[in-house]
Amino acid sequence: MFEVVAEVKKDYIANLLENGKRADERGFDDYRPIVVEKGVSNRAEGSALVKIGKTQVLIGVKLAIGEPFPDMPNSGVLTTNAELIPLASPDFEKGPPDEDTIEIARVVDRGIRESQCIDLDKLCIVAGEKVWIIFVDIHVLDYDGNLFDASALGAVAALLDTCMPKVEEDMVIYGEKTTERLPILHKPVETTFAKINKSIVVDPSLDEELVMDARLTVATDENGTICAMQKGGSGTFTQEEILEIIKRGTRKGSELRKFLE
Amino acid sequence: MFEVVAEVKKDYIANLLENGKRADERGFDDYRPIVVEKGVSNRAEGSALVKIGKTQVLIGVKLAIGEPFPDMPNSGVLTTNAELIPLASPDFEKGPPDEDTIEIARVVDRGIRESQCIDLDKLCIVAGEKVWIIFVDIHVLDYDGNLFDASALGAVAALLDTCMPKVEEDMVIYGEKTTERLPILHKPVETTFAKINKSIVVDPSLDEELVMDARLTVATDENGTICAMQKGGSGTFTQEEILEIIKRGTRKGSELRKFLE
Amino acid sequence: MFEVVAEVKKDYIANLLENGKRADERGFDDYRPIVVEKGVSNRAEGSALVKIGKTQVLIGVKLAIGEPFPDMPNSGVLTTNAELIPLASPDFEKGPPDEDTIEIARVVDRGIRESQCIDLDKLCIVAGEKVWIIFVDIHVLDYDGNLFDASALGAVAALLDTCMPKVEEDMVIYGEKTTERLPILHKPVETTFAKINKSIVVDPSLDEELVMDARLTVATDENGTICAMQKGGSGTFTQEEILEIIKRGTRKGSELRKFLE
Amino acid sequence: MKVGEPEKFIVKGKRLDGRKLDELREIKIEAGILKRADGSAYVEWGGNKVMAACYGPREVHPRHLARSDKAILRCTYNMAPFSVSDRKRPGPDRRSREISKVTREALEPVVFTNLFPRTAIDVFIEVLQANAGTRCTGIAAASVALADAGIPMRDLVPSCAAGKVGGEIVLDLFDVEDNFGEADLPVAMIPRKNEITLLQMDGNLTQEEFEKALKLAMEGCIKVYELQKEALRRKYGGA
Amino acid sequence: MKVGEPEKFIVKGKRLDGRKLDELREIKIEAGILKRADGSAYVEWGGNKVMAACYGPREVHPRHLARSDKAILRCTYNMAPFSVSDRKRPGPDRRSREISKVTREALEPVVFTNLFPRTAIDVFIEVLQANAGTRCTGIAAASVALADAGIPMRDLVPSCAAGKVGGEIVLDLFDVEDNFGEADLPVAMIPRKNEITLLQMDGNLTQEEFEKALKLAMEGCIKVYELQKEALRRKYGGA
Amino acid sequence: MKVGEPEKFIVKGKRLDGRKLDELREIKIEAGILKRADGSAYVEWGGNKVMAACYGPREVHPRHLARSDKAILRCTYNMAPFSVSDRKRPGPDRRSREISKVTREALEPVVFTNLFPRTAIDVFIEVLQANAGTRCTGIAAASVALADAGIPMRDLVPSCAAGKVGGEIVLDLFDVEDNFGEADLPVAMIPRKNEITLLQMDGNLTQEEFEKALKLAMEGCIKVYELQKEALRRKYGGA
Repeated sequence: MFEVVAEVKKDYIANLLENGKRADERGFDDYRPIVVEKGVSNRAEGSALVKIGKTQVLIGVKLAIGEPFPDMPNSGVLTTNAELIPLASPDFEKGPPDEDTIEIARVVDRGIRESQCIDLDKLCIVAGEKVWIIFVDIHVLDYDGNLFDASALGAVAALLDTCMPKVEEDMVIYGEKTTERLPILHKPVETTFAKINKSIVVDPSLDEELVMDARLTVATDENGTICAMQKGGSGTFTQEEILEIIKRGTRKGSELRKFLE
Repeated sequence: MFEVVAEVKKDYIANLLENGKRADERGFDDYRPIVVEKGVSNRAEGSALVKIGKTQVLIGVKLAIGEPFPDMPNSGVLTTNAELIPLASPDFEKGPPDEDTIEIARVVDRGIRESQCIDLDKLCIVAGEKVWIIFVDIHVLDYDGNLFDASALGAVAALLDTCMPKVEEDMVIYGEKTTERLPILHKPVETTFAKINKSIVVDPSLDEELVMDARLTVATDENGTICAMQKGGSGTFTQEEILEIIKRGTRKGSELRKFLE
Repeated sequence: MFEVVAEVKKDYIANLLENGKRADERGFDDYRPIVVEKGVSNRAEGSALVKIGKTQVLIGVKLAIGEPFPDMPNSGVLTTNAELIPLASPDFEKGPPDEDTIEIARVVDRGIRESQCIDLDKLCIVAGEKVWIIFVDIHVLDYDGNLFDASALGAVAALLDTCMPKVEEDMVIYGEKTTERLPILHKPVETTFAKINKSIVVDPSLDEELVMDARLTVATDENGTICAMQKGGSGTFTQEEILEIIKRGTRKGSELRKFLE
Repeated sequence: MKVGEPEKFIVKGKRLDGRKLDELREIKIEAGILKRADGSAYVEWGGNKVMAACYGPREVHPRHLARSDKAILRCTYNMAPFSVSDRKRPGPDRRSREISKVTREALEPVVFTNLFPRTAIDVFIEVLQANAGTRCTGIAAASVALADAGIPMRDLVPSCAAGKVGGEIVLDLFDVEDNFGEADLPVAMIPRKNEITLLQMDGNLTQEEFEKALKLAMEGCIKVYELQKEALRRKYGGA
Repeated sequence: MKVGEPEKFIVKGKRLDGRKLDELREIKIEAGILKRADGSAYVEWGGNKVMAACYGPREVHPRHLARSDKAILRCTYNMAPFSVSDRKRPGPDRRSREISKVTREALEPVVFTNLFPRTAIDVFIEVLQANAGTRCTGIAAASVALADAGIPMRDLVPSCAAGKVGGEIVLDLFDVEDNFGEADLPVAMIPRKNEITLLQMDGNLTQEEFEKALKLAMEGCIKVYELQKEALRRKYGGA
Repeated sequence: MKVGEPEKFIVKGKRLDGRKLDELREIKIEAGILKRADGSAYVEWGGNKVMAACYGPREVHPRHLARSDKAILRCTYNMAPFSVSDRKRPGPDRRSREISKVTREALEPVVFTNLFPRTAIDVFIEVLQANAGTRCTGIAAASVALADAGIPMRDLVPSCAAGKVGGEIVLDLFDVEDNFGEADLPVAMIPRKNEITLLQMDGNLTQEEFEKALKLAMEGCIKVYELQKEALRRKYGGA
């Protein structure tokens, strides 16, 4: 039964696409309406709420003082975590993060890390002993498709929103924020494309995600450099499709980046 | 089926109560026979076995040296934990503590903490660095109703029984206890009332707990000060019922406190 | 159904044994062919692959610098762990170690520890502060019976294969091994016997393990000293059987020990 | 003594945040703010920001938890890692599990669970920004979310705390008062029946103080109740 | 060398606690001490205090563990956090899980599990105070609890350890002997059949020493067996 | 800067391990090396040693995971604790769970899962010695193990990475290149259809560099594909 319904739905969506149309009437390269709101949770050192269509993701940045990794004694530490809480979808379950949750956190993390978004070397306090630890927490509130792009966009927005907290005798005074910002060098964004039969569309809606064959996420920085990619789903891509997605993704990335200003 | 039996049982107990009688012939304000035995487990720094009727709870106190909380650098640390081990009831299951277990531990903890039962400031060894950690472990052995009162009574009895262990070079020598006692300032006790239809009785037996609508636990110290309360169950209380329970609970509390002498 | 098949299988194997024969034509005191290969995983400080028949177990030894136990401030620390990964058998499941896995790790650990195989006192770096931690990891690759003997043999082989890594400023430089060996004092081996009805055979195959009543493992060192024993299974042994197994086990142990040279 | 304790809590009849003793913090309630949930609500209450969602009645997993005579009500209270000063590790801790339990017991008396045997009604409460009183904020949000989901209920359940600071009984503690005050008494109730469904207390109160605080908390609940109804009216029109 | 090791274990034929080499510590066994359990027992054995309870035969959860040809016997050995010098974190560790396993294998041979297909018989052992020999104390308590629950058995299972300290084979080690001694050999047996159901050993023994220790442990078992029967007689009267 | 970074990655057209830019490390593949598994393979690839096993089609536990229209494919990528420099704690971490997921998605397109409804096909990949490229090594091993188990497939799935070090696009990074290089691009593909089933990237590449790296990785896959087929031919004879 379940599978039959899915099959019918896929046929419907795929047929529309073959005729150049999406179920919600967007163009193949159109995002749904995007809203980025910073400073939404004042206990966090930085935060941002991102809406892409009905999808809502809240990202908070917390800072703490801790030890560096032994092989990077002069660098701050970035930790990215996602929670797909059951408030956000009937399909999300309680409990430790599942593989989808882990994948989102890791792909967002790679986009930030590989683009050198944050100048981690500036976050060393005492070499080999004390550095800033940055926690980026992705809290999904309403899941209506394309969590990758919303989470990645919100993470950078929240990092840009972040003010360093006051420090006294190596203790963080959380109540009092300074005006000092995090050292941000680059603004990576991620753009995700879904392949449904032969069609490839940006910013898949929930309905499109449920029937897509495969997914490709491309992270680019403001210079057009590709800094991370991730294919998902049980379908395949041809070489040509991948190169095409990279071109379209770089273009859409520039548009998304405007929401970070 | 299950539900029908429960319904019949409730009717029976509730009818009795409406006629002023309890199934085990106690008065509404009568506890079952209480026994408090101290010093029952000699590896613990302090211990007490409490029996209320057939309910048996063993509480052990262990002391260790550890770090204080950053916001309380001059205070010892109290940690209260409960285990509803499957030995004690066919309904208790193996595994991490469930919500009932956590509730008992937290309500006992609040009674001790809020009454300032222990003078935690006296348990500082080196400010900000080393303080005594007090572990109160509630080990339920036979569950026949009213674990809250038995656990709370036993916890204070075990704290009163506790002797500080010998310390050499900041290492605890567990084999050798000193004659020094824990600094105890107050003796809180908890009294629990069950509401079954319109009747309210103290010290609910297992049968009464299984059919009760709601539960109210009141912790009071020797001055009659209320230091913690907790309502449980899916029923409700009126304002008047609550005020009445507080009066009755304060009175019964004085009786219970005699078992701590 | 399941039980009937098992019963028939047991009858078949037991009948053979009563006539002095094993299903795979070995003598009662014969091991299957044994292969011990050292140095098989170069990220480990020491490693060994042991095959007993089709059973394959890979053991790796890792060294790290850590804190000693408070009651043994001058001794290195030995940690033995086993993983019965689902790659090795259709009956092994993912997840935390089950009781069989724990038993193997603990019995191998006891054999090494009680025989004083490793001179742990030589592994102290700074008394009470820094010592070598030895991790012995038993990784079962193909389970065809008698994991105890294969694991114990491989553990000692891997310890013998171990070279100390280079250390600079109390940091282990894992890429560079020195030629210094672990201080090995004794070479314990374990020999396991299965009891099937009245017959007792060494090195049970998988089929024999599945129908055996009880199991007895004997660890001996090169002097014939017994350093660990473990009975398993829901059957029983008579006093005479146990003494006989010890004699046979000590003899077989000398044979096994040759694979350590 | 704890670090950061203020010298005085009340100066000339005003509290540290400028409120009178019996004054609530500012409260904003919005119903129906999530697409996927069957019902939802968002509450800003002073420095608290809390979202609640309701799913159900729906199938119960695992099955053996289902009841043949009624729906089971399940509540989960959770704090976002960044909702508090020291980052909270994700996942339930003992405090949040206790609050989940008392929240369920606060809501259960009003839900007609007997109408939906063998199903589950799930309530999820997410604290996005915390400033004392999150359990009351969560209960207030949750009962609006239940109503928004169309779950039949006897009444809404408003919730509010009273407490004691600087020797005075006050309404609705904020964080400094909560951390350093003398008592906290969170309450939830069924306004139409004037019955109490949540009652916890910690601190030090005489019987008279307790009586006064309980009365004050119940009055606070009635004010919250009006805001809850207003939020639903804004969304659905009519009463 | 370990901290706290004594210079001598045996002085003039007496051990550090005054016992002779082949002398048991004092043992008290009581049957039927819990209300809720189907069967129970309490054993004080030197400095050990152990409680055991038996539930069953009862339904098996989860179902797929049930066997169509017999009851499954499940044993859980647990230490109270305060039963040892350094507080033990609650929950099973590797040691307790191994002991649970060997305890089950020690008891299983005497239980007529085939009489109760598709059910579970659960045994819970709680160590309330520990002083070497808790697994033997637990097995001794558990088999009395099984009998108290009316579970049909071939025999009781007594248990006792022998070991080597100061060069001598001794019966029933207490904590100092256990921590610093040369070998420990816990044994459990079926007295009527003279068969061994538990056998573990660690330390260093020659074959001759082992033989002597095994014999001594079995003699200890027989003494424990008498005390077990006496406890049941005290409760139930008759033999 | 990370500790241990080399000054130069490429000297006179040669990499630090002596390879040319487009040269693979040495690869040895063996099929059918385990008794208990339905299919298995062992791959040595430079400093990587990886074993893969396949079980199935077999019953699904827990049952509710089964699908009525096809077999479910499950992949588990695991590292032995001693396979890396700093001992890895046993059990899955976030990295291994992500790799398990992308491995499944890399293999699923070639498996005729629709032939075995209501069953599971399980693939286990064990890294015994790691030296960059373990996920590609694992996928290469896993598809040989699937074939060895007789699971019907459209094709084998070879896998190989390209990357950028010292400003140059190179094939098949080893550990120093992986740790300190500029980009890594692991790829898996279906040679007969020339389609890509795994694609991940991290680092910094221009579009032109990416295009070149992708092409190089796909050429690497084809070489691996030949070795996979050869290994199966060695075991089964014929093509």
